[in-house]
Amino acid sequence: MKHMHGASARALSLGLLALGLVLVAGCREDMQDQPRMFPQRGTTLFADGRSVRPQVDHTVARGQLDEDQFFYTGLLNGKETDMMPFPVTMKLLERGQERFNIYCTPCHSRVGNGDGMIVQRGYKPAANFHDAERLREPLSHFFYVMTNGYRAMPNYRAQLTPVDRWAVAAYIRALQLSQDARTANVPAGTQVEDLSTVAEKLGYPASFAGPWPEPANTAVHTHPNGKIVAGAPAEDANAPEGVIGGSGSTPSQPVTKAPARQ
Amino acid sequence: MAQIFDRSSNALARMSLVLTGLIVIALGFSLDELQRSPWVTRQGQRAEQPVEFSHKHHVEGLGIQCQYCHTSVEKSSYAGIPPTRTCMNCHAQIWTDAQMLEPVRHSWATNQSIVWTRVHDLPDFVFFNHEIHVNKGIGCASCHGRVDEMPILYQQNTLQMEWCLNCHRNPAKNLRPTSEIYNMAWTGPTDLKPVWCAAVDGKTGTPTSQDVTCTSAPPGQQAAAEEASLNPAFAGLHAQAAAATSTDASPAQLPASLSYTKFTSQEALGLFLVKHYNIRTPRELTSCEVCHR
Amino acid sequence: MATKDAPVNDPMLDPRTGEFLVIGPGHTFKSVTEKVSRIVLTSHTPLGWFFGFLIASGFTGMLLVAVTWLFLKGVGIWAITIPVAWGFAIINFVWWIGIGHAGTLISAILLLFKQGWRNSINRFAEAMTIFAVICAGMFPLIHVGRPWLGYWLFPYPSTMNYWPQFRSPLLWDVFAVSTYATISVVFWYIGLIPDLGTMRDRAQSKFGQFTFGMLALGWRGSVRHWVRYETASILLAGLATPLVLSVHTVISFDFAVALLPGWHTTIFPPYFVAGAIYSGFAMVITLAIPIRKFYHLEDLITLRHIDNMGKVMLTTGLIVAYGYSTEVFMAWYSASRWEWFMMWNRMFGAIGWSYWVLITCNIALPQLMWIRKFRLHAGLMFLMSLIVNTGMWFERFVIVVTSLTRDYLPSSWGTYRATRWDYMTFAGTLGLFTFLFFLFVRFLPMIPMSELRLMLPQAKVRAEAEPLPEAGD
Amino acid sequence: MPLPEGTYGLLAEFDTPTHLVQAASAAYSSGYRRLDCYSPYPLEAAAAAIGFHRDEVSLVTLIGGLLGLAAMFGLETWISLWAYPLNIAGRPYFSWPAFVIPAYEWTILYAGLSAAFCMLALNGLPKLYHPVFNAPNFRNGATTDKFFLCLEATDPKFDVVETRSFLEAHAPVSIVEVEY
Amino acid sequence: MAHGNNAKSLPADLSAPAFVDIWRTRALIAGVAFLVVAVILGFLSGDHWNHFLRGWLHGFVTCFGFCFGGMLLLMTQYLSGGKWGYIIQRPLEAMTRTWPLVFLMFLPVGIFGASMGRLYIWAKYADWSTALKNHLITNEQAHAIRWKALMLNTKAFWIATIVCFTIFALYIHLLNKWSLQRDADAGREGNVTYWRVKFENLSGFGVLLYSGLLFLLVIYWVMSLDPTWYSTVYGFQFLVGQAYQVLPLAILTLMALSKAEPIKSTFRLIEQHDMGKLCFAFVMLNMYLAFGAFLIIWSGNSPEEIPWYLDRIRGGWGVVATLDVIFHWLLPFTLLLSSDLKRIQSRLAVVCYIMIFARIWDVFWLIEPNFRDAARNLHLSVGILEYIAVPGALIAFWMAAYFAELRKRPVIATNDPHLAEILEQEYVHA
Repeated sequence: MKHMHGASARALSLGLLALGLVLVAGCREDMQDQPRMFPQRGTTLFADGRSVRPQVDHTVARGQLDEDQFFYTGLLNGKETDMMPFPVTMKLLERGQERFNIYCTPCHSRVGNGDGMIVQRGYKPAANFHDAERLREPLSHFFYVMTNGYRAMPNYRAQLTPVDRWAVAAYIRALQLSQDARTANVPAGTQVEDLSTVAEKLGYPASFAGPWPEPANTAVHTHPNGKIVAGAPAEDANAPEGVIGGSGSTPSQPVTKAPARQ
Repeated sequence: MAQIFDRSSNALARMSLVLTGLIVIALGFSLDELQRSPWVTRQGQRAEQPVEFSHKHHVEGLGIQCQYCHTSVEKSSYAGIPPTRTCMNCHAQIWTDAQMLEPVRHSWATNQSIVWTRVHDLPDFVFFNHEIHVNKGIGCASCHGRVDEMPILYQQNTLQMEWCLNCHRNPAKNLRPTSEIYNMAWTGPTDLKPVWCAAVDGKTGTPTSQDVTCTSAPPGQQAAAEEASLNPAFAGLHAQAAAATSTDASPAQLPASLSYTKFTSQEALGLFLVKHYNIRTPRELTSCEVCHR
Repeated sequence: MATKDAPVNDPMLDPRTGEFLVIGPGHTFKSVTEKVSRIVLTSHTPLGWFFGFLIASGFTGMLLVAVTWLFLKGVGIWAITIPVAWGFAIINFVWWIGIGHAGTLISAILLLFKQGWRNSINRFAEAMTIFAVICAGMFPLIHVGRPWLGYWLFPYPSTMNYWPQFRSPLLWDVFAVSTYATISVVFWYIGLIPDLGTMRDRAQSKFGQFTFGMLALGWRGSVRHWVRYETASILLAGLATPLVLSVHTVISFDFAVALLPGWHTTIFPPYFVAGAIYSGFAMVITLAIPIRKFYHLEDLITLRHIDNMGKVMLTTGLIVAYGYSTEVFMAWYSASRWEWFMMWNRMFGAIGWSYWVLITCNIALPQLMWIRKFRLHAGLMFLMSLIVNTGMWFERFVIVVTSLTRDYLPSSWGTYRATRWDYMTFAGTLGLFTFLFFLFVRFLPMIPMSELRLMLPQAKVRAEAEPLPEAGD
Repeated sequence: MPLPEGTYGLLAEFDTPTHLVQAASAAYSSGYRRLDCYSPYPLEAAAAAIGFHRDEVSLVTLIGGLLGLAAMFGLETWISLWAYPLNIAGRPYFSWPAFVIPAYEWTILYAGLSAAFCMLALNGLPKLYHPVFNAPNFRNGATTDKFFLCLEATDPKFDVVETRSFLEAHAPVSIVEVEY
Repeated sequence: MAHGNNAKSLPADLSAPAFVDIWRTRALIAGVAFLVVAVILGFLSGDHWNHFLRGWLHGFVTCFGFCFGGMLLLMTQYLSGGKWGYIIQRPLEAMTRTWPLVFLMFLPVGIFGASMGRLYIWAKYADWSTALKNHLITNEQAHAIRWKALMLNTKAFWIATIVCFTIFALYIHLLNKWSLQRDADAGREGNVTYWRVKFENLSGFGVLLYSGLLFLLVIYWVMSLDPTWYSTVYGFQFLVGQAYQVLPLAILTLMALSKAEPIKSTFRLIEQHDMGKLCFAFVMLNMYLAFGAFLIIWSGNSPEEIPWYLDRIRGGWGVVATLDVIFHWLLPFTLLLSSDLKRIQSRLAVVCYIMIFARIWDVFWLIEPNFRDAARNLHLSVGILEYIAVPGALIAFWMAAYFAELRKRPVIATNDPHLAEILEQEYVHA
């Protein structure tokens, strides 16, 4: 049987080797990790490492010809104008309200008084849409500010499309009207009640009608000192914009790269 | 001549047979458990991030909406991780010397992206699309959980295929009005908290989520108020296209007579939404004709 | 045709029927046992064995290389692409599994039909089955590209909430082939147990005694055990027979259930089964003839066996021929232009030569087996078995490639040309098969000794009337 | 449980099956019930002689087969109707013609495994150690060419002397007393 | 071989017992009675004897199956060998010798069915273009009739049938003649091998030839009733179907004959058991082919093929189809699983009757839905009763012929090595 032990051992080791090779080969997961480009994952294909490609210089993409100067800049002959480039509908206003609540309220607050949460946390005071200065501004001023930023406020070009910006502008105007409403504006026969009366009626606490309190569970560790980081958007108009998703934007900063697996 | 095997071998042989059976069964059970365990799914694990960003603080505490940062969630397959610039929108002025934010400032200064660790990482063969989900009644919280209560983000669900299919086989149990998508705390209608919904026949005739209006207040007055306030209030806003206004925003186009239905359970609401959002049933989805028309 | 005065003085001939004996004359229980067990228990492995084993190992190594490279690179190294997405993998799969059929068939059907001659060849035919199924089962598995996920084919509660699709013939394959493999192994092992007992008792070395003893499970030949053993054997045979038929039937469904011309035809199940038996018996002959020569087993694997297997081959070959002609006829009778074109293309198209190879190997040449003298010539039968297996390989080639390369739409027509990896894999499985077979003949009794004993005349219990050899009471 | 000790039985060796069957039937007819025959190939006549005719393997196999059939057909039905309904070219969810095939395969699989394992279990295998292996002549011949009759000590009729003389009357080649 | 001392001896008279004549008379009476009923029904049904003709086709196909299926099985047993085949040799030979009657039965099918176009639409509408214009046939049928005209025409129909019958008659003649010659040749050295090889060679080619020609004939007779349909396994199914109907008949014959000598001493339980097993094999094989064909066509779901099944499943035919499966497979399969049943003559006889009935039922299911009035529309009419009366008459007449032939020769062939084993003491095991 001596020979045979040798042969069987050889066969066994061959078999094990085969199994090992098979198992090693089995580690490929090329469906799991595909050599495709994914947004924000980055790529080795391009020198800048970006998988989402910036627009090629000196080209105009379909739908980005931006012919309508007023629509895209908010300036008519270089001047802000109290006019919309297109008709306003209820849907547009609803859209404006929605976008305003998302992007503007952190600073300007829901009612637009400039007392948003971030301002409460120490950001430079934001504009109150209901002060005399803002009430005087023409409609396209708001569009212009959203597009280009204003003092400490960064621009929101990346977050808001031109239409959305116009919608928000329209909504700001509606907000101004509502906050500045007089009894005369109330249609005849409509009952208008004081907020505190409503609160009382519905059994809400008295604070319901007062100014918004700070949420109890928000931790504020230090007081902001107002120091501004170098290159912050308000200070430098040419600051790089990290933009994603915006239709007419040109991201010049590498997109965030998130590796698939650690 | 002694036997080849001694007496104990009988017991040993039987024992080993029984043990083999038990081991096979145990192996089956453990593999079944293992493949669903957080060890495999990474469910509930808090990955180490370059910045200990707290969703709880920003969402629950400051009331920032999801889309403020995840701007592309409504219009692309990716929700989008915000660029450093979005951080700097605020942190240019507040918390400017916080140690925690050093990587953000570094990124801002050097133009180098912050490399976040992906928490919700689907395999590359999955073509998940945020756009269709958020626009057809799936709330953020349905998949991501109560992000507003997570100081450090983690993956609430397994994200395994069975989890996807559990919903796709019966989407009704998770659908909500499109107005409630970003509401983290939405829990579905109940007797105490009913929802009224109405469907408009869209111009195309195909039902979509845009044609469904839902409200959590009794709808009667609201609809009337909308109609009443619209025309006179904004006539002055667009002098330029006044003519167009009169046709575009004419009351004829508005949902003049929406018939609202009151829903007091998620099942009922879900079924209504499945129908009017045009959510495909499994039978339709698994048909070859879905792709091979 | 035999004449009335056929020679009857050959000791290997049965004087009663004029046929060859199934087992040579003069054998006793002990002599058959020794003859078979000595091959395993000897400490002198023949040099020829080493030589053959070395060659087989070489080919097996080639298979390892081919498969490893396949795993590393993916199935793209094969010639498979649309429209021939299966190619060699399915051809070899069907070919191997067809070969596998003879083993179980010999064991099962012939056992049921009480054909005593099966006993000498069933053990290694079954071993052949198992090795062939190993080679066959490998192909679909490596063809899926990621064989380590092969378990997805089975129904289990996966996290994908995925369950198999039971309307697909490819899934039927999974169940058919896995059942076939399992039952073949069980049947084979159950058949081995008494012989393992013999080996245990005859082994001289401690290692041999221990190993065979473990495997024999303590078999001691109690007649009660034998009764249950026989029942279980008959039952397994009874189950294995329809199983054999069903397995190749299911494989024929892989083709027939699809709507492709040349595939979608109702004759496929019986004609695939016949083809499988055909090639299986050919492979048994391919193995039996060298073995009987090498180990001098001419009195256990007699010319009777070869004659009978020749007859089985002739029969199944004719069924296959019937299938071919039916296909040709129906291609016309169907009144379908596609069917008719398919048949024309099969015969005279770009790879029409392969059709004629198959007709030559499977139908034309095997007609020689009508001649008794031919059937009784071991060398010629060996040659014939190789021819038939070549033909059967080409049959699958023709079915797969001609139909796939010429679909309904000329726009989806294509070509197929196997790569060197295809050939290496195929040749490699031949090596693996031989490799395993070499191990088998060396380490296990290749002829069932207990069944040989049963066939000897002295195995019969004589009538009571017969006197005891010595004093009775 | 204490290990059994002492004599397991008397093991008589015969040269031919005929002698074995004669001795066995004589033993059975004279009242021995705990006895067994050992032969190197299936010897049904000997089993019949010691009163062993029917076995339950067929029944278990049938049950196993039906179980396999029910299991697979049930599984297919459950999967196709509830767990994973798939619309394949409009064919019904309950596609019984297609389900027949895996169900058929599992019928055979279960039946075959039942037959094999039932046979082993009823035979009490594996049993690597057994008293009869203690007899040197048993190991020499029982699986080759010799036939054995073992009258076991647990039989009430067993008596070492008497039983031995009973066996000797049937002209065995040898009689060995086997210890546990 | 120590069997001489307890073997039985063969009785001197090997011819079938006299009671076979009584069977023949009874069969004749039944045949006449059925025929009378059939004719009355033919007048009553008022469908221009259409159903009578269909019933006739059914009866003819069945009797053809008995006669030539007998030939097939006879040749098969020469090839396979074995004791079961040996003892049914003579009954099978008797079946084959009825072929002239079967040919007579064909004549009405040929004359009325084909020549006059009463059964086959390819014969009726040989002018397919006119028929298509008048919407008498569909596009598909017109295409099929045009394409297949080379084969499906009346002349070819007659030629094929007559040529096949001639070849078969020659075979039947040789098989019967040599069988007697072999018996007469007993006792000579080496003749066993001589005859065995001679029969093997004849049968080997014969089975092959028969398989091919049968396919041709059933295409003409049955399949072409629906000229658009085709299935490659059809001929094979008929082949197995014939064995399926003949084997039970042979078993029944033997069991009935075993009440008296000589079969009493030659028909052993062990062969009965083996033949029961063989029946089981045919039950499985038949079901296998039928199900395989069904599954392939069901899965393919193509408009060329699936209507054939739909015609036979929908509109009430589902009941017939289901019963077909029950008779053909479920009942005999379940019953034959038991090995006890195969040993008890009365019970095995029940299974045999079921099998023969199943075959007749199946032929009905194959034939009737081909006709436009019956496809997907099973309805009870006077006409449909013809399917009982006409085949009843034909089968009864055929039986009478069979019994007559059975009496003509010894029912046991003597010059066969198996004879000694048959007479051996029975040692039955599972």
